[in-house]
Amino acid sequence: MALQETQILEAYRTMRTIREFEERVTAEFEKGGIPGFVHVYDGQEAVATGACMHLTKDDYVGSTHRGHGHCIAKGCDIKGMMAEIMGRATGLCRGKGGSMHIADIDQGMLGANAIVGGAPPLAIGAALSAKTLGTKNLSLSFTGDGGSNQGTVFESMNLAVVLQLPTIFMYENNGYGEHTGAAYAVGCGDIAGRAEAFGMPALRVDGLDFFAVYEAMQEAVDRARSGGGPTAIEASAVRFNGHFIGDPQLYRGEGELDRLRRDSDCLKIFSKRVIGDKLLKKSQLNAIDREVAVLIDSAVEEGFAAPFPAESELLTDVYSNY
Amino acid sequence: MALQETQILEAYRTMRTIREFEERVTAEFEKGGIPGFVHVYDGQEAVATGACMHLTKDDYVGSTHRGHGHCIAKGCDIKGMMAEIMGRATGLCRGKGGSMHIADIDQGMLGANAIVGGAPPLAIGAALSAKTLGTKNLSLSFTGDGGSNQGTVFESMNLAVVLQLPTIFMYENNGYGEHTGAAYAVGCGDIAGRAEAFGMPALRVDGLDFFAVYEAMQEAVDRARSGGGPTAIEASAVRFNGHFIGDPQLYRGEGELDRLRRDSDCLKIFSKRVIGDKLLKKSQLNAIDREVAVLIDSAVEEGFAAPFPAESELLTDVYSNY
Amino acid sequence: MPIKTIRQAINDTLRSEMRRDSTVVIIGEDVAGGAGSDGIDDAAGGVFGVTKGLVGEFGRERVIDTPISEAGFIGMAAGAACTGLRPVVELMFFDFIGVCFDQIYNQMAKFRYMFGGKTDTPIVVRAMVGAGLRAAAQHSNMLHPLVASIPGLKVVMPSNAYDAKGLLLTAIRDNDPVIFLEHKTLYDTSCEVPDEEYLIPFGQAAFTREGSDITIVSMSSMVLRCNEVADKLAAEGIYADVIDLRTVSPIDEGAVLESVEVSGRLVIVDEANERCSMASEISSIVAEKAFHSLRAPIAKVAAPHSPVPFSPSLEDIYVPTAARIEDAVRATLEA
Amino acid sequence: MPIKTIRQAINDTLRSEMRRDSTVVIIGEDVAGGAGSDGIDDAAGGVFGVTKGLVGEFGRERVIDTPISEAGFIGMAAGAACTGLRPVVELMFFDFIGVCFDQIYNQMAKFRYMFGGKTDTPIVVRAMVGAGLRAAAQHSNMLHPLVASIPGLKVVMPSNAYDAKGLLLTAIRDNDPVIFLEHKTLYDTSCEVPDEEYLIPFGQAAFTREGSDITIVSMSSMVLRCNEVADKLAAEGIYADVIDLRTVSPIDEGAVLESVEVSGRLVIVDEANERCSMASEISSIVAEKAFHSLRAPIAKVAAPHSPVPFSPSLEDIYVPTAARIEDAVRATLEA
Ligand SMILES: Cc1ncc(C[n+]2csc(CCOP(=O)(O)OP(=O)(O)O)c2C)c(N)n1
Ligand SMILES: Cc1ncc(C[n+]2csc(CCOP(=O)(O)OP(=O)(O)O)c2C)c(N)n1
Ligand SMILES: [Mg+2]
Ligand SMILES: [Mg+2]
Repeated sequence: MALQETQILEAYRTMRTIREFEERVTAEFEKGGIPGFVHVYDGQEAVATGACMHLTKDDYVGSTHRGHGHCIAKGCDIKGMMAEIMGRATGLCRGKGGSMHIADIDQGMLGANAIVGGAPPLAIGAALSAKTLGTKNLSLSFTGDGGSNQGTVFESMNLAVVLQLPTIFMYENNGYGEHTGAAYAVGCGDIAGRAEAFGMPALRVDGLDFFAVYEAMQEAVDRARSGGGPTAIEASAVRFNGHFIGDPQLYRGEGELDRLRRDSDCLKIFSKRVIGDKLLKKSQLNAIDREVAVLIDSAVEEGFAAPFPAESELLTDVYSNY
Repeated sequence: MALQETQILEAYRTMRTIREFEERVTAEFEKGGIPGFVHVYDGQEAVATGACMHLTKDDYVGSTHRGHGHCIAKGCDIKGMMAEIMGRATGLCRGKGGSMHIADIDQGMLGANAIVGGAPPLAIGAALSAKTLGTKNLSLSFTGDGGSNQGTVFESMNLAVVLQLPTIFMYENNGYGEHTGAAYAVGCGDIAGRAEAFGMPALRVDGLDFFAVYEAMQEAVDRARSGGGPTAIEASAVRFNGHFIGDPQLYRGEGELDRLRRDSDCLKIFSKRVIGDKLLKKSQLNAIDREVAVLIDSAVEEGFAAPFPAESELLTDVYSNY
Repeated sequence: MPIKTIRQAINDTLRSEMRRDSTVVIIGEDVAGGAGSDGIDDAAGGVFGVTKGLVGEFGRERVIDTPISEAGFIGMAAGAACTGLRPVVELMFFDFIGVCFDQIYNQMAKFRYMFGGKTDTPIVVRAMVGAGLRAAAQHSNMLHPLVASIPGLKVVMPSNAYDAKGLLLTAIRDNDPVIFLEHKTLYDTSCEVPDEEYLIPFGQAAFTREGSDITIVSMSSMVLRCNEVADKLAAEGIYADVIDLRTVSPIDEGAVLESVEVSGRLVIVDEANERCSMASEISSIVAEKAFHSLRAPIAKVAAPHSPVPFSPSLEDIYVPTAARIEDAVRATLEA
Repeated sequence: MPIKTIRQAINDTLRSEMRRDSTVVIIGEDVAGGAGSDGIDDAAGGVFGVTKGLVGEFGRERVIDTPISEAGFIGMAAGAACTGLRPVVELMFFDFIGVCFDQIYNQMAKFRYMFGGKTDTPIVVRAMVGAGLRAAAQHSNMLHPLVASIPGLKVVMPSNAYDAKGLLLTAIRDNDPVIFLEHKTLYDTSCEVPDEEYLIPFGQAAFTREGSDITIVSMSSMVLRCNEVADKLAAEGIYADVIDLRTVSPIDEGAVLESVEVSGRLVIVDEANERCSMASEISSIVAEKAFHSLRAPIAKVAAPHSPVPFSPSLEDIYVPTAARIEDAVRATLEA
């Protein structure tokens, strides 16, 4: 089960790609080049990456409003994503979805979802398909600490247990749902414990630690693929930004954000660990950084150069036939 | 805290009234005198009675589709109820609500509710009123084993914990939701445990034992009135009938119903106990039986004699002004 | 040709489709029944017995009982529809849409559009609609206008067993989400239903009566009352087109407009609450597109702006009666 | 007289009502913000700042932040409304009605009827509607026809700050459930708003432009576009009545019918998806009740039968534009 060097490199590339992607999205949004409401994922890269590395494209992921990182980790095309967020015809969803609805069924990405708690029911549906069709595939849904209080999420957990579905509920607890603390909104203060009471194993991991997430997922994935039913994982995480780009973050404590960026940066933690343990060399990471920067640069450039959807697109894709 | 003789007599009267009421409703339904879908409560009398005896009319109860027993225990007018179930103008809701919607806000009865999981949100609302207005009142919601899987119920528990509301979640586990066993539908097999994981104390009681229910409620009521927040109670119970009147009950095991009626009749258990413990005399119970029979007889008689609502009623009571 | 009730026609169609296509699964509360209990396995077959017997042939893997968690299992079915299954999910009473509306409105209906056309969502949501059984305010509604107004959904409302079969076949094989609404008072109505396979295309209304004096448009159980009124008038020499829309999304505008272009008079009968109903919609289509053919005000006959009352004396006048329809038709003829 | 934005008018009105009546409470996600965290208490005041500052004056007991559990807290507010409070509950984006529709449709709207008139349910549900902010398919809808069609609810849609104040006062003091819909693109629009208290009755439309050549009916943000078109035509000597319905339940039928009786021509502009919209409803009312005054087909200008697209190039043509409205008006004048 020890990770190969290529896998570790791959993990770093994914995390770095997410970071770079989100930082550029933020910058371009602030410059006015990106429309709409955008929720970026930077800070939480280790969770999406550690979780999705176990999946093939026939496994399905259901995501949240903060979905870019999940999409990237699941293998969605970076340029298609950037163009989508910019509302271009070349976007993954032809510009019709936007940041909150990026999806790519062919990559097993069931979509970001602008309705909090929207994804878990859909994800257990993908698990039902896998079970009924007898594949060994599984599904994974992401839910935030805030979303963990939504009725659909509870119902999905019960259904997954009753039907013994090959699915994983990943709770990313970044401490806030919009402007409200998880310490307030999660009455019991223990998302994993609450999930466990629904009748499935629940694991708690440090979501800043890619390796910890990867390992917990291994257990959950093995269980799912071998017919052992669902697992819940609560990953502690940090949000490096506001709820959406532009949030003044008045709910943060004095110096909180600086502290987080300094001490709780999953990328720094990862680099330190892999270099310290001599798993990778700094130069390897630097090389990836450069490649990723080039990729994101060209994604932004190509995105801005791409056309907006033509008027005739307004009424297509509503039905497959009507 | 020991119950006074008058209270024990009162408890018996309530239980007997529910039993008699439901048996007559069943009989009249089968004869064709009662329209609609009717879910009777007989078998579960000890739960409603043990729970509601702690409440004043300024405490609120939210009920279910199987609400007659809760209404009676909460003090709703028997004749008004019977007339309502018959669709008469003299009914508690002027014939507009029917069996699944009997309500009497003046008695603190927020209504039977034909939507499974409908009541808990409303009941915590009554608790919010009590808390905000600074009264010492509380609220109580009833939910079945089947209903315990509904998202609204989970959300309400979390809200009650977060806002520390004076409310009680009473789960009546009668083993079935319609034609499906609780053993199947409640994935974790432990409604109380699941409630506890939401962050509130949860008690388990034998719902056939009025005294056990009464005692558990005492603890919950004391907690609520003293600002200690919500409590969940799971009461095991038995349903003496089908889901609705007319249900062939194919899901029951061989002889199950006979066994339940013989060994698990909360009224028999109550009588045996109070007579055995010399709390009451058989003759006292018999006297109540006769009085109750007379009351129900006249409720049926007056119900059948009452007029149906006039056509002009169709459009009244939609708004207070429009 | 065999005579079947709607209940039987739906049951048979589900069975034949499940035999034909192993990805068709049935999901819902008590669609089999009996799980987690000591009795027999096929204890329910739906609360009105529509799915009775299917679990025996196809097993619990394909006839899936659920906990009472509509948002969860309707969403689950939607997710399954995008990933290889063709679920026929039962919502029991359509009034329960209140607890799972997001899954229908924001999720399944919008996937294809939001995802830029990259997914099909072949799901059928079956549910019962309508008043008449004294089921009161939370079990008796006609919410078809609500779903018909939602882009991305198709909405089917058969009025007879023949159509129920042909429309259900089309629904199951369709690649878009279809809401299939069964009127509870129609389950026991019957007519000839051929054994052979036939698909009725969506958006194609049926003329259940023909005549050029007036156009009466309706759907679901109201079609029966319209036919009754038309027959009565026919005995007097007044002939009506009675148009059964069969699907309220898509709408067969052509059939309605053509008929009105001849008759010049239109009555629409809809059991929904009148405001923003299909009656309103059809009226507005005609007032825009066949205005110059109209010779009289357009009449809507619908339920009043009130919840469904429990008492028989009120429910019976809440639902449009043949007498009300007849009055509206006569008034329109005379206007 | 002070000039205020709609945001400010609503904020001030909430504050004055909370001062006047201690049973008025505000409930919703982040209506205060900052709970369970280390920052300041009044961290949000609603995602668009509409309730900003209220927690400072009234405290967390009356400005109640909730977990993300709309069904739970909207139901809680409904229960509170029957038992002594007058909650103003915020649903944030009205699109979220999908997860709490039962509480609105089956519960609060029906209590009074089901209970035989024995309860009042004085609750206001505030929510944002409408497209224009590139918020895409799940945050941009106009669902007012849906709630307007539900008996038991009242539905308010102010188009300006003056009306927002007068209508919100009426809403809070009303004893029935009121859905109060704020168009997100209007928050920063402003006009004169008197400091004195004034209540605008429900069911009373406003004529924002007057003229006898044609009648244009609209509501919420579309009123601004209709005014624009009317002003342009007025410069050509063509005068339109522009009717701002202000409430879509109740509907001021009288205002519409009277205007059409004079003009004989009607265009209805509604940002909702066209099918079963308020445009359809108003059209059908006129086609029934003022048919003989009509001199031209009734035109509906509404959103097409598709979800709201994200891309600016599509969203801008999805929402009815002034150009489309103008075309419809000219066509109707010429028909
Ligand atoms: C049903 C619903 N309610 C409310 C919202 C508004 N909203 C969007 S994100 C969010 C907070 C989610 O918090 P969390 O689940 O912790 O995710 P995070 O933003 O921290 O990633 C809220 C309230 C929504 N989109 N959908
Ligand atoms: C939202 C919703 N889903 C389904 C139903 C149909 N239904 C009515 S009662 C019931 C079973 C409820 O079971 P339980 O909560 O155990 O209560 P019991 O009938 O045993 O008292 C169901 C499924 C409903 N009324 N509302
Ligand atoms: Mg969070
Ligand atoms: Mg039960």
